[in-house]
Amino acid sequence: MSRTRDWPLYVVMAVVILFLLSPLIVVVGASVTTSSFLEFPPRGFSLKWFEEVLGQEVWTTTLITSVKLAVVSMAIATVVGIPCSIALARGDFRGRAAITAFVLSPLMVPSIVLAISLLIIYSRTGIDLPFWRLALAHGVLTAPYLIRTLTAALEQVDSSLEEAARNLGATPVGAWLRVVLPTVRPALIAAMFFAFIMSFDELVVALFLSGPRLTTLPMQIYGEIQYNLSPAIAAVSTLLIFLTVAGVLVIERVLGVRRLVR
Amino acid sequence: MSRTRDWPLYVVMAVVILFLLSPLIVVVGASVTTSSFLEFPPRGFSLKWFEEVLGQEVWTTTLITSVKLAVVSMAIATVVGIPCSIALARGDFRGRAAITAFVLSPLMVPSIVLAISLLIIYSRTGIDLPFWRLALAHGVLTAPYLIRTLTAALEQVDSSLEEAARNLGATPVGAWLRVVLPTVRPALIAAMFFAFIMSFDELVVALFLSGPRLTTLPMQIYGEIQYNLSPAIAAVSTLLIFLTVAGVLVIERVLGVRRLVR
Amino acid sequence: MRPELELRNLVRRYGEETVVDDLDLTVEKGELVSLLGPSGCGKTTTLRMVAGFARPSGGQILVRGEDIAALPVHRRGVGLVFQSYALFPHLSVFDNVAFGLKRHKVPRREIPGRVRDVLAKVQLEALADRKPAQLSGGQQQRVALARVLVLEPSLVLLDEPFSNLDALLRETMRSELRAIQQRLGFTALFVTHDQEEAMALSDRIAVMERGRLVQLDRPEVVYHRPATRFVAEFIGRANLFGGTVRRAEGGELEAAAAGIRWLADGAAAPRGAAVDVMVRPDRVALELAAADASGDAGPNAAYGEIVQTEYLGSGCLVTLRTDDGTRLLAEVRTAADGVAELAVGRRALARWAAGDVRVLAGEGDDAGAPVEAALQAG
Amino acid sequence: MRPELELRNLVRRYGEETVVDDLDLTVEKGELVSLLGPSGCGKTTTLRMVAGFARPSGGQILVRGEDIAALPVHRRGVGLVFQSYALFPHLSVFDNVAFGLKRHKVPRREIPGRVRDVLAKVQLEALADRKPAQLSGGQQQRVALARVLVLEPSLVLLDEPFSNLDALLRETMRSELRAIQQRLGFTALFVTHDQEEAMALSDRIAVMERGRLVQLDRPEVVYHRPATRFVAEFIGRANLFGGTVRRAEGGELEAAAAGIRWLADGAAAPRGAAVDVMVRPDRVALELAAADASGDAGPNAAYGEIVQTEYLGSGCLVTLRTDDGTRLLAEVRTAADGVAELAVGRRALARWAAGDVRVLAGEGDDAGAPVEAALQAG
Repeated sequence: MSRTRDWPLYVVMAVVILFLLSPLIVVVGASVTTSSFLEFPPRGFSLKWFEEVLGQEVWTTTLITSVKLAVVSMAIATVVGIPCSIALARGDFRGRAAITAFVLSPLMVPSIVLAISLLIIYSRTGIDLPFWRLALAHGVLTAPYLIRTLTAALEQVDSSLEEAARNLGATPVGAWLRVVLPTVRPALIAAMFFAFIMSFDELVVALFLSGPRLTTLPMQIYGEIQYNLSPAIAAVSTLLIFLTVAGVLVIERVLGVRRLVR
Repeated sequence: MSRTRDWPLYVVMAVVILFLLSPLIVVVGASVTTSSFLEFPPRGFSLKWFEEVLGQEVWTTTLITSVKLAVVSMAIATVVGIPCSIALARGDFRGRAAITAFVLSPLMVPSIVLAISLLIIYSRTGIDLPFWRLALAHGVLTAPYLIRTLTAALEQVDSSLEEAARNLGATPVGAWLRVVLPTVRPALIAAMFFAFIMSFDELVVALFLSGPRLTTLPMQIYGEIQYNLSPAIAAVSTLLIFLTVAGVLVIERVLGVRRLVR
Repeated sequence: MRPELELRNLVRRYGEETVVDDLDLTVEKGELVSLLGPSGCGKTTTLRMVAGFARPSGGQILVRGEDIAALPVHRRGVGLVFQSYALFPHLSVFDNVAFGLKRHKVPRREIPGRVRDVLAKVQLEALADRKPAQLSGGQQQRVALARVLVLEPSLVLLDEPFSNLDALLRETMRSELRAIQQRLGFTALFVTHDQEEAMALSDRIAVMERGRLVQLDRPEVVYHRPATRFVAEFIGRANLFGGTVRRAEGGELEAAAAGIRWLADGAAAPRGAAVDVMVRPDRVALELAAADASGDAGPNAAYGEIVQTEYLGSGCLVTLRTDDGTRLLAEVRTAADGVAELAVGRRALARWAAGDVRVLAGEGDDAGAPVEAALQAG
Repeated sequence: MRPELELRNLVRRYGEETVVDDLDLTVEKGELVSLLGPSGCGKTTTLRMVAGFARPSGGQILVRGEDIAALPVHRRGVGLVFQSYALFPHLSVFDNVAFGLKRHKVPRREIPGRVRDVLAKVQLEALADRKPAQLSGGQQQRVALARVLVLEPSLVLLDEPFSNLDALLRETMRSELRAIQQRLGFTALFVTHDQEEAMALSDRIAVMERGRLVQLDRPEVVYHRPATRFVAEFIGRANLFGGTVRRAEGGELEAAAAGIRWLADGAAAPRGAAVDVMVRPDRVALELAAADASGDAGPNAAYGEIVQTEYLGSGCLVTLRTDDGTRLLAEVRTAADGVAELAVGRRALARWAAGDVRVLAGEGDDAGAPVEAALQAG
């Protein structure tokens, strides 16, 4: 293709990307200031706010809590999502469209509504396990996303792969475990990664369900802002940004960007 | 295929779907109670809480605000997203993987971080237009999602369609407007719908940026819960659930479920 | 000895539609039979019923005399080569081939040897460690075959296995398949829509039309003595015209069609009957005629103008427009540059022998019944 | 008169790789020239350079004498029919065909008439309101052609337009294309990897190998007098063996190859030279021999055992294994059931004329140069 005339398009793209990234740039910038105020552009350059954050135990504690929470809720979403996706992808049953719409609906209801609902449920059961009830809530929140992505990937798999496995002597379950699921592994890993991130970043449901004994990283940031707007907040945010971007790049390297974009 | 032995799979699917939908079922249930407490299962059946909600002006006002906000931010995301997706889909330039990762990163950073950052930016500019600054923030929040979906759809378009249009006499821009974009229209509409819903449901950024003169529907629900846990909240939530599910079903009818799932 | 495969009154319906309609077919041990027909004729559905992916609505499928209807797919022991190859993309060539052996609980230490043996047979030993995406189309095709053959099935089903290969490779692969099939002695049921492919490699061809079997015979019989008009047109090029019987006596028949007097040997039809007459282009001889030659050229002959020539390498396909506008095809052997004279615009005389004319029941009659029942194989 | 299309020293490089290498090609007005070669030979890249989708690294592209290198794609006025058809899925057949007219600012009221005219030419009038997805492959192919022809281009490029059609339809469509091309009189450059297709419809064939043009001539010349070993093997089946020249005098040449004495007319090569000898299977005659017949059968002849037969309808391809293990192919005309005797396992004598033997420079020599330069066209 003669692409030499495409430069206006790429200029537009660069501007858009800059616009979308501006919040991240501002936070990263604000984290290296020498002053004691959350401001942009920063005054001078220093890493002292990073030192302060890494020195405070509360940040590492909440980080570990958030990672644990994200891992457990991702596992719940995966366990629950795989059979549901398989059933939807096979899907020569009536009402498939309606069922898909229902599966997607938790994705499209305000998380505040989910929070209220879960609060009602948990107040009935009276079980006092804040970590597990939040993990379960995040599982409910992220599973529709995983099901959506995995169903789309499974529908792309040539059905003759499953048939070939059966013809070669595999049982129905064996054909899925040994052939169909390995074929969609990249999509599954990408979907699991996103489920992890969705849980890791979630704030609203966490605020409602966690109770006084459980604090996630976004909750800690939220609480901190109420008291003081110190550049330490920006430093924490900067660390989070670098960690997620690194995660995306690693996944992209392993799976190829096409998988992730889809 | 001999599908008669698949019934265990469909039982599992039904259980999973019930599990995922349980929060919605609880909220819908709680909305028809005759008592004055937010509880499940409901006592009796009445629609009085719906009457109360529809009679109060504050709900319609905030609903209209949220719809306006979602429409404007969706428009921003679309205008900004289309050229960026085109550039990414053509994408025979270096660093495409890195750029895609950067475009996706706002999707994967906690919204609390975006909220802080946007607060810093807006406090610098000093402009006092709460609706527009929130709309712009939501545009930044939802554009990566739209770009992700649209880029994937554009990559699926056979490049010979564009070439055929050019060969038949269309200019480069004409080929995109008349052939390539119409081809991905279903994916674009689905992505715009999701962008709308993301903005409509968003709470964290709204709490930080809206200020005292602007209240969105999720903010109103949030505020209401602080004062009293009346079943009116459940009634509002139920209305929201039915509206979104109806929206999904309409889009599905128009576009086919495959488009939406992707 | 029991036939390897027997289909009895096989029926398959999807809702209102009958896709396979009362099909009877017997494949003997070691035979290669093609199911040939246009897309939608039910040939692939038939194959899928034998493999177990579709359930018959009626009838029986017997393998070596036993009804396999109740067996699940993975216990049928019938190999299937897919049109899309269906290689497992995440497994190497070796693991693709070993897949079936593992599922059949072949002892671990036997597997490498058996995989290597079969890879040697399809000349792929060197590529055992590659992933399918790193192979060419022809190599993928070979892996798909090897993966099935390693299980030593006595019956192999092939679903248009060459349709994704380009012309030259297709010819090579079909020769190879035929050689392997004859060497290993397995029975094969081969689905294709390509009549050239079916003719080149089959012992017998089963021609299907709208779910029904219309002819089952050796390639040369199907080609030269098609049972119906449909078979005549589907199997290779044909000069086929509707006409009326003028005279019928002593095993000879005379008919008028397309402004030509047709004489046919060994056909029988009552006087006045509507029939179709057919002659294959390769049985039509052409000779140059004077520019003003026209009129009656005698039986089984016609004057005309050459309107198109297509070079075929070993021959040349010439289209002749006769004086009443009929288009006649003649496939002329290109004998040492002599064809140059048969140029567009020249006048020529086409001629064919009475023994090469086939007479079929005409459109108006009970379609499908061959009129030439009396004819014996030469 | 200026030729319609002229490529002069055309070169295209991608990084290190030279995809099109110093290509010279002239297509006269009204001619249909095929670019034929295996995938990756540069034929599609050449086509894309003419259409404007690829930029030449060197050389010129002249259309009616004018260099079009500087013109953007949409101003070249060169029609292109895509392999994938590239129909616009959201537009009806009518709107697909009208697309180009609208872009060329044809007055609104002229458009319906012109669209209908061209749809009539490809017999698609009745389907004007359908969407592409509602059409069969052959119909889609016709729309793709109509969409280009409605603009009345004097030069049409076709990129493997029939490769997605099945065998029977492919033959019909290629006949139709040829007829339309000759009726409307446009010039066509046709890319294909299918040698049968190229031979059937081309005025001339340009055979490409690794970016270079290796032969440009009429189909019958390319088939019977290939310029190189590559062309000989790519264009149809060939019996081709390496050997050594034993004697060369008076326009006659004798060579030994594959245990056979070869005599060739009209070839010239020095004594002792390494050459390839070739004879096409359709020029090899077969006759049954006694079971114990062996030994020297004389020049251009060999005894052997029939190891495979493939029925081709108009002929039968027989593979003969000669006594020293060489495989000889013979394409035998199926004259009225006489072929039945040529069964696998029978002994036969293969024979061919000195006039049908081609001698090519052997592998060791300067590959690519034909030895038979002295030979004149019959």
